[in-house]
Amino acid sequence: MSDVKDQVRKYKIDKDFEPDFFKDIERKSNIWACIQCGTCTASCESGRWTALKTRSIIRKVVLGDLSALKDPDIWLCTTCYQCYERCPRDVRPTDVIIELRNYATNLGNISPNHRTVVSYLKNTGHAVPINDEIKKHRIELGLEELPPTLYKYREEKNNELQKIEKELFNLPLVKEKNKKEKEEN
Amino acid sequence: MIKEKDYENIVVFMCNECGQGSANTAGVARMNYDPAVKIIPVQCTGQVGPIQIMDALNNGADAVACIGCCLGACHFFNGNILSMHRIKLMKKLFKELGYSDQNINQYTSRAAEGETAVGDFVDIVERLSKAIKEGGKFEVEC
Amino acid sequence: MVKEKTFSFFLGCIMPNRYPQIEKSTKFVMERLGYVLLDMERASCCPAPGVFRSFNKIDWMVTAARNICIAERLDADILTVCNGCFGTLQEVNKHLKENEEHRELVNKKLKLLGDYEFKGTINIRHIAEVLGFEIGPLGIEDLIVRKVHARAAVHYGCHFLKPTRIREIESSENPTIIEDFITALGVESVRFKDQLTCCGAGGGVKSYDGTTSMTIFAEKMKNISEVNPDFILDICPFCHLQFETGQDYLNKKCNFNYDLPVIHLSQLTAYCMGMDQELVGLQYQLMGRNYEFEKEILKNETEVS
Amino acid sequence: MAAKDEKIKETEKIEDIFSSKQEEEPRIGVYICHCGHNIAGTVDVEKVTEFASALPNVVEAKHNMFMCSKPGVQLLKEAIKEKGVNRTVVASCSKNQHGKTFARTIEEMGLNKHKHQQVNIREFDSWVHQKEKDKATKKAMKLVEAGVNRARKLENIETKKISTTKAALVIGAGIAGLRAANDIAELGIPVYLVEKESAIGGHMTRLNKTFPTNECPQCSISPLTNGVANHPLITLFTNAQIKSVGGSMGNYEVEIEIKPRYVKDNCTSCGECANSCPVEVPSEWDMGMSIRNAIYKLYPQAIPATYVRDKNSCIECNICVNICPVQAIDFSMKSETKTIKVGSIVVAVGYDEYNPVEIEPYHYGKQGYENVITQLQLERMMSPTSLTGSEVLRPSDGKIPKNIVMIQCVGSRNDQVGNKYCTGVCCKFAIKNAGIIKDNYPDSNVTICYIDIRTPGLNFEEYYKSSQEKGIRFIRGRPSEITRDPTTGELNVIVEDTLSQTSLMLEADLIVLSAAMVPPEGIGPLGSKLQILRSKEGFLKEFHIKMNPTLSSKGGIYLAGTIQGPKDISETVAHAGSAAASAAAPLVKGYIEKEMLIPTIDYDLCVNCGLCVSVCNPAAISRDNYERPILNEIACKSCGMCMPACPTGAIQLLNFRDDQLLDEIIAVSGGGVVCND
Repeated sequence: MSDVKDQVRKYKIDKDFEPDFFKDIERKSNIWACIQCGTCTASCESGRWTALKTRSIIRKVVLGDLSALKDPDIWLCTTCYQCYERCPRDVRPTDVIIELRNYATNLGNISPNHRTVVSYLKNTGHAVPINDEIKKHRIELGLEELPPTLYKYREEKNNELQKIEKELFNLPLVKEKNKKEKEEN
Repeated sequence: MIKEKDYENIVVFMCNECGQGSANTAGVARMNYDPAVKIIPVQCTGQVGPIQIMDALNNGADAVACIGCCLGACHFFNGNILSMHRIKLMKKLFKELGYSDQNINQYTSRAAEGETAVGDFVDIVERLSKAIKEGGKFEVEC
Repeated sequence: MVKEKTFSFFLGCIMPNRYPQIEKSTKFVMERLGYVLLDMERASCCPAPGVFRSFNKIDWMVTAARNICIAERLDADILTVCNGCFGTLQEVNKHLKENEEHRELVNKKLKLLGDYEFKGTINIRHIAEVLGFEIGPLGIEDLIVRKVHARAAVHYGCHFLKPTRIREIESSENPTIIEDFITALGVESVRFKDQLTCCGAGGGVKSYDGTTSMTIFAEKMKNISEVNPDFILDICPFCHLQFETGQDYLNKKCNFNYDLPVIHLSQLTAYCMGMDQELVGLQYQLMGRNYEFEKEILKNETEVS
Repeated sequence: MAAKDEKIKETEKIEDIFSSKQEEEPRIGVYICHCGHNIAGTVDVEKVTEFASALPNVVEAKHNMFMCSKPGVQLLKEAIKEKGVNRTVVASCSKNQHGKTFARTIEEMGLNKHKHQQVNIREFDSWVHQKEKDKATKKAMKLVEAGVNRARKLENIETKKISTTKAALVIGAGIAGLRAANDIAELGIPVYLVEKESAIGGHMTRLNKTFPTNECPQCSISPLTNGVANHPLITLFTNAQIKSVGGSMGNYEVEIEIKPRYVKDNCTSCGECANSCPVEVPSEWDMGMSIRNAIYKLYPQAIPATYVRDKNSCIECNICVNICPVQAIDFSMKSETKTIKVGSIVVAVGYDEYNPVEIEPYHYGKQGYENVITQLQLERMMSPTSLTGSEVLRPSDGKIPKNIVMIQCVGSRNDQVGNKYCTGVCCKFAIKNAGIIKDNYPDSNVTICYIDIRTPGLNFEEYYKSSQEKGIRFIRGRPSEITRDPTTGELNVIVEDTLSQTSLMLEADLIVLSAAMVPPEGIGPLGSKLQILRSKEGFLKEFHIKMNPTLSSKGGIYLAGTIQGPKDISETVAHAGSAAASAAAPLVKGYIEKEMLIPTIDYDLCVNCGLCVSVCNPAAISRDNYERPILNEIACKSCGMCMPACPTGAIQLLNFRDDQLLDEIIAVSGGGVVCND
């Protein structure tokens, strides 16, 4: 028998919710009007194979349940827009998930793989950089060895690639733990 | 909050149906509100034009409001919406002229609930205090 | 007014850096159709609507607006061959044209990157839309030199049609634009189960969680292989990548034996318009390297050129 | 201060110009009521009286304990008699409570009742400022001053008696129209009943069973259809529609176009013609679930029983003409127009079932999706007279379906298709049909996918419970799509069971869409002929959603049944009965009394811009041949919305004229007489 003291509270109380957290979310009134019909979840291709439940995510936003931001499921949406197309209340769940990912990014919840993709963009101007094999293919096909994109002009003085690197997509470095988590720990 | 001496007269045009109805209900329930609020009964808020609103402001009213039926429940179909648009335009004009747009307002109320009218009155005063704070309240130069 | 019959050719990332054959085909097709393609120098990633938008919507818009500004200088509509690029650029272009507040914000940030200002003078076009609607099946009939007799599994991808209220191209539930077009090329489209679902790559899922991406893809491949097509036809290099690497993955890890060639609409059209099979570049791809088109020659190439 | 005085002088100057219109010098009597302690406990009535007596034109100012009592009213009478008071101001309770009492009193004394001005210092003052007595008194003074200012220029307003035409028109002979026509005729008023189909009965006759008792609708409605068809006071026009509507409240003139049936009334309904007709087309009445001929009867029990020829599908082979034993068939019949005069119009044109093709993921009507049908189609399939012999069969292959899935809220509660409302009856009829299927085919699996089950009211929750007990599976979730396997042709419904958070793929042999009720086709043109307003959903708009749900936006035109909004049969019958009573009232009485509180148009100022025409909701203002606005006094609803619309102030509502309102505004906004505390 485990000690009664060790039991963790499984129910939630009002304080667990922060209804004002999402008050600046775009199209807030539409999201608030969600009728939880489940069209989004049923439309979700990713959700058929994973724990992603679009409907629950929207519900969490309505309640102000911040666990949605830590939920790895929000990163499983393939942005196929099927739910967006079919929602009878025009909630646009895909946009909501993107907004949530923005919130999560600000809290530092970013996967290492995604950080790599961002570093590619910052270093080469492309999410998928070129390699030697493809350069060979390009020449064989009669194309220029390098496409006329930012990467080609990376050696230029005062080049824009450096500016992009400096100004855009500066992700928070370490995962900041919010107060509650610290307290719990 | 502003001091009471800062304003004296708030003119409220109330429609024959829900507008006056809610004020009557508020009276029957003995709900207190600011004595500066003075009601002018009209047929419908759609009847109140810029002439009436400017007349009131010109003659010393500190704030003017129109209170009609709920949207979709106007007894003359869309008088409240017409009034809403009219006041929106007037607000825009006031802003462009450099006055605060907070002392002319349109509200709706429900005849069965006096709270709705009283809530509107409270809001009028709040907005008026905002207008005074901003310093852009419309005033007659005399 | 933007220039007529001229496009700023937006390359994106995957096409020039993984599938240059699509770039080659597109240039071939558009030139044959009498269009001028202008290079967009110093363009960057679009950036991808799934990954980068998830991190910072405003920065995503700024980067996209920068690309649009390059095309605005060229004074020609943007042509993309990728659903992702189309999705990003079209959405940002439309959003910034309508939303003054964001336009100001984006223009402010654009100043930090160089001499850019979003004006909203151009539109974004997708190759499938240009071929399918502007040229159309009737328009292409006279220009092709050979037909391909094959059964294709058409994959529309997501961002080309959806969200319909922003794209305003066609119904997302019953689209026929590609089917109609390839019928003119002699190709028959075979319907398969859940045809319009995602390939599993988008939204940053491919980089975030490869297994999920492959699970979704495996179902897609199962449905496709059930109807036994000759090749898979897509209109997006990212879907292209997913179909290529995905089949490879399934063969290696899960003992499948898939070898379906993956062909972009540009490649197929270029071939029908007389480009050599060598330049279609199936030999550079992972799947169906030895696939030969079953062709019907209509006229000699010399007649056309 | 000086500036203010000047302003008053200025306004007085303007008043001078207007006062030339005045026939008599205003002599105003002001009476302040104590209302026991209700007013006097807060407001210093004596002070107010003193203040009022000093106001211009006031000849008498008094206060009384209860103005509404006999001695109070007597004060008014004496003042009018002895002091020549010709306008009265009573400051007491609200206009609704005793305003009428005083108005009646002065009317008894020979004054026009609109010469009384009621000032509310109880609800608007004493009751809401009980703790601030000084301020309340000051406010009372201002309100009384406003009342006096207003009273000064009050005009006489006459009350007109308009005689009405003793006949009514009912448009639509569904259950609502039949009920309304019957109820009006029972009051002894002649009724014209117009139906666009060839037979009366409407949607109800299409149904198989009605909830919650599962009784036969044909049996419930036939006494009514027979009764209406045989009623001596009801004239029935079938195959007819409204061509034009003229006139106004109490006296309408309506043109009705009657299309030819091509079969004369001596038809014995033997059916020989239909049996011999070589043409076969899908029956619209049966929602395509059966076949009819080019000459046909809408349904077996149709009233009138006369056959009708569908000119568009007829190949004019003349077989029927020759075979008819009574020579009733005549291809040369022409459409005719009848003009009728009526006092009231009841619109009861019903609804249409929503066409689900708009919801693309359900693929309704697409090739390969023949097994996706609507509830009304299911009703026709299950009805006793159906082609399948009331068996439920799959349209694709005629087999009995094993798995039946019903999808709720198709076209209801959907922002994307623009129908935000809940139809409110789909839950009930889906439960009904699911139950009937389960009873007839106990082996079948019936699933209902719903967002919320809405079965309020007596007997309906019980009905829901009994269907659950029968073993019908309820899944809370809106299906995202119906998928079809291209190789096997099988249909699947993809839905999330939101309660267990599981995504489901349901096998379905037959899918039934519970489609919404939408406004009927052609309601737009009919609405504009009648000049009545529509709600944004397209239904006709009622006068007031709570207090007058049967009157339309125009006096004399009433709404019955689902044309006002989705309803079930019992609600429709109740609504139609209420519409009939309202429509009959002015006809039974024989006249309408109308206070001529109407706008006047000064044609010298009018610039013929037409803005007043555009804001007038009851369409009382129209344009004459010279583009000038003209007022239909009877249709006017005295709302005054035309006043601010006018750019030149040419149109002015009597007793609410700009200058009359100005006087009142001056007093309450602090520009009038300064009262000392």
